[in-house]
Amino acid sequence: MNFDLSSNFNILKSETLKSGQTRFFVSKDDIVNVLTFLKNVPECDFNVLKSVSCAQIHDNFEISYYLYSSKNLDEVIILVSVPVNCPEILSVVDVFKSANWDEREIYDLFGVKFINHPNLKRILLPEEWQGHPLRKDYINEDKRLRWNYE
Amino acid sequence: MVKFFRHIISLIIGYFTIGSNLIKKPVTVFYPEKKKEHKNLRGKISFAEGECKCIACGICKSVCPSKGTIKITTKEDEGSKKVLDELSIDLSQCIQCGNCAENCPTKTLIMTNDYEYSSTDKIDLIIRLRR
Amino acid sequence: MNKTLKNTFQLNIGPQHPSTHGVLRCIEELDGERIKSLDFVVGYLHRGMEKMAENMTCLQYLPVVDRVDYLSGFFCSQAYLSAIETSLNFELPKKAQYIRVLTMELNRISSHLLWLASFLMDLGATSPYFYCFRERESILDIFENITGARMMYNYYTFGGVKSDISAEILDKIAEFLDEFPSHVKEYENIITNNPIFLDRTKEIGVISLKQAQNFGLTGVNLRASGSKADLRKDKPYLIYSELDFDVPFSIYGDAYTRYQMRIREMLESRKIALQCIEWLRKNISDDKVNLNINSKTVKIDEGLTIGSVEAPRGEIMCWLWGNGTNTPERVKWRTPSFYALQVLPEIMKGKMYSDLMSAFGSLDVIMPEVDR
Amino acid sequence: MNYFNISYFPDYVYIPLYYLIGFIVVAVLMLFVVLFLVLLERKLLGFFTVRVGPNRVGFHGALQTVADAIKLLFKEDIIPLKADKLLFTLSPILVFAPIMTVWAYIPFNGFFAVQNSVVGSLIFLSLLSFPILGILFAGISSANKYSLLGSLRACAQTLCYELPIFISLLSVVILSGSLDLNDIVSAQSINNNCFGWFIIPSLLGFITFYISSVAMMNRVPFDFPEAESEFVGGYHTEYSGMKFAMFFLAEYASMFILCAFMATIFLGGFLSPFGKYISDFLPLSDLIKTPLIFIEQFFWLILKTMVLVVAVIWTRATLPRLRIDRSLEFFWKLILPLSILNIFIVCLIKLFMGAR
Repeated sequence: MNFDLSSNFNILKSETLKSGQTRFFVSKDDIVNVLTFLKNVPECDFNVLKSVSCAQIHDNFEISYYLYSSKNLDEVIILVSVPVNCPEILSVVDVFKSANWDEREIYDLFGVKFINHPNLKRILLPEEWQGHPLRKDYINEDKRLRWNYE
Repeated sequence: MVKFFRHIISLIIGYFTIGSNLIKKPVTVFYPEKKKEHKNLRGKISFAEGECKCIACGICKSVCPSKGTIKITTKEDEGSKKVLDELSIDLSQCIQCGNCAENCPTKTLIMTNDYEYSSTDKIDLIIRLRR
Repeated sequence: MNKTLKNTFQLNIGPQHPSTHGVLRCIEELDGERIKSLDFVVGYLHRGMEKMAENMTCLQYLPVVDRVDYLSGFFCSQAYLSAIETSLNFELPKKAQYIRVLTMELNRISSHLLWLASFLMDLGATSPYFYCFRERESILDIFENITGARMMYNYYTFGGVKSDISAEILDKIAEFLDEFPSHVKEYENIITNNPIFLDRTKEIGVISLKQAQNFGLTGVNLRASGSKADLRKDKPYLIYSELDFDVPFSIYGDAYTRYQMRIREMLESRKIALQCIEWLRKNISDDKVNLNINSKTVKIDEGLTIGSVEAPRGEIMCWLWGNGTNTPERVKWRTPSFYALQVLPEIMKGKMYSDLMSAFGSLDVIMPEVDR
Repeated sequence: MNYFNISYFPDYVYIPLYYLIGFIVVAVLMLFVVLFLVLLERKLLGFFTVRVGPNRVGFHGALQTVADAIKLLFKEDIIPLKADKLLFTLSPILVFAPIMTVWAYIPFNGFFAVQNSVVGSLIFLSLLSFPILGILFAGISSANKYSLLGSLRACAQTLCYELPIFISLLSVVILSGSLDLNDIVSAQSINNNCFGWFIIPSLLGFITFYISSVAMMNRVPFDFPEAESEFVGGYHTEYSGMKFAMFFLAEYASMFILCAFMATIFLGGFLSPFGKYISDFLPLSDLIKTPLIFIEQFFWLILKTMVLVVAVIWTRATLPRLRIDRSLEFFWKLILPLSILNIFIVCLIKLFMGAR
């Protein structure tokens, strides 16, 4: 890791995972400048955003961005935590185009709203679906389900 | 022009490789008459022969991915010991993954090689093992 | 008047269409034969893999994992299990690693064969379809002898593999691998420099390197556009560091090079499988194939671990959040076809309508991976 | 007592009756040939791809197409709601009728052809460009975007394969000197063995005629109207039951007739390649010999057509589908100049040979 992220942004926490990637905990509002910084600075040059994933840990959503640099085969994960009651975050589609459908899926399954995303609609579930299934407090009252009418 | 002739030659080679298959023996297996023999297929679940050794431990129920396929009812024996009354497996829900057959301590559940167990009525697909 | 009269023609390649691999709806604005805009509607095959993982124990979830990408079941279970094994830092026995690599490479060949069959059927050549399935049938028979099932294997467990491979199955695999190059030569004769096939696939669906990286493509789609990124070489897992094989790549990035890449990759997998068989034949005696842990009480401790594997379609990544009990807190699947499908509207603007079929076929997208 | 020339009815009854009977005989014969052809194609495609083809119905699948035909007869004939009823029912007739009538013009042997007309080959090819009208009506009237696009593609393709067909026919007419099919066949029997056939002088004409007739039959390298991977069924997506059977039979009938026509004009229709017939050597009286020769001539025509039909099925097994604009380019830029070049070659040959 030949770059120092903490000089430009305040890193709340940084740790390395068992599977070898280092993870930086960054505050919610400067996620876009962190990703542009990592993408454009020549010596770190993370030009591939492999995946955007989200998990609900003790009533806030942890959204992690998995960045990979094809030049020096380096991986880093940027973690952002968003409270459950007001899930708002800036969208990174104009930095990395691959985040487009990822963010739509997170909006669809978790309900996190991404500001200035090109077309924030449900991607996996039908348009008129109520609720966001992957939340811990999600209960499906559909009468046709087996355990609802037993 | 050379590219034109190369295309013609590759077309002719393509024709003759397809034509050469006319001579080869067809590989179709005529299903209902001749069946492929399966030695190690994870097919339909059934119970081991002989006296029922099931101790109603419920491991198979806890290990099965599709919930609600295996139902176990127990009854009181004379020494107020919990004994199996009936073990029923709903074959229409079973995905033949083999988890239960592996983790059964007394090896009562085994996987046979039979894969044609369709039936017109859902009730026939529930197999039962009584004490 | 012409403001209301849209001179484009909205065509709806609906969920039931012969050439969408699985269930995919694509709404197109056609201006004559040219595609003006393309929009995909996905989600018809959404089975809720990630929600299922939250109320199933690790062992219960194992058979479900093969169904994330049902054409390459071994790769998904390897991704899920490498996540668990790194979090509990198990050290797999050598023989289990060799058996895993052997079965994975055979699965890569069978998945590429099915891709070749359906790609050529989209272009209209109907007869190579049956030759590919003849080979794939012999691979599935081998899998049935090893694991007991043709596509839903449930063969890997937490410490290795469930059962050993006997000697005569190794001979059967070796015999299949010996006659495999002659079959590949047969496909090459019919297709590779067939002028009509060249017409349909050269310079069609060109993806530049920058576009591929910007859209997060991985696997053959990325290597055909010029990057050498292969997980088996960059981050060698299992025993790939000990095997020698090379990774085919090229710079043109059109449908034809992707076809060539996959044919060469099949031959590479054959080389890897032969090395594994040779090692397995040497120590056929030692039968320690798994750590025989009591798989019912496998507990994943706190925190996130990521297991990633180089699948035939790209890189499958399994994010695993544990919470100390044996049911994971959250499982997230990163599947390559999800990103390959995003590229299509970008590269197909203004192209012919029948190019969509060959470009879409060459990207090897299948719907269970997109919808999970 | 001339018993025969008492005619019970006036003349205008006998002439149409003569043509009607001839037409009915040929039509029934053609139905059996098409049934056999569909089965031949499915079995051949099966053997090309290392499988067996239909073998359940009848002995080795012999009755498979009969079963299909009966099934299609009893299937419900759905007309889509928004379809234009008149055009929808008219188009299968428009496709099927010309192909049935065209049979009358092929001379089966020295003596019998249902319809001998002086401009036989011209009528043959112009009648065969009628079905395009039916395909266009089918596409427009069945209110379905796929069939509309499919039929538009079919019409675009028509323009490019009609011209080479007529030009290669022109080269044959130059060689034989007349448009009548019987004269063309007799012109090919000059030094009565297979070197007199018109395929030797105008080989290029044979190739262009073969390629454009494959396009006329909508067979694989150019089968845009019903490219199943792009347009689900092309122009006959909305058809079912008897209407679909008509389209289906029309396609196979046009395949057989075009191969028969190619055999007559290029491969010497009913002439035997060795000039002599087996029945010449049999020690029979003259009265029985001529009908035997005619039967053998008929056999030679069928054999040549079968060889060409197998060649067409073989192209279907090997070649993928061309893109529509590449195929138009292919026809305009390659096939048309080749056929015009062929005209020059044929003229030069005619000039130098001059012996005919």
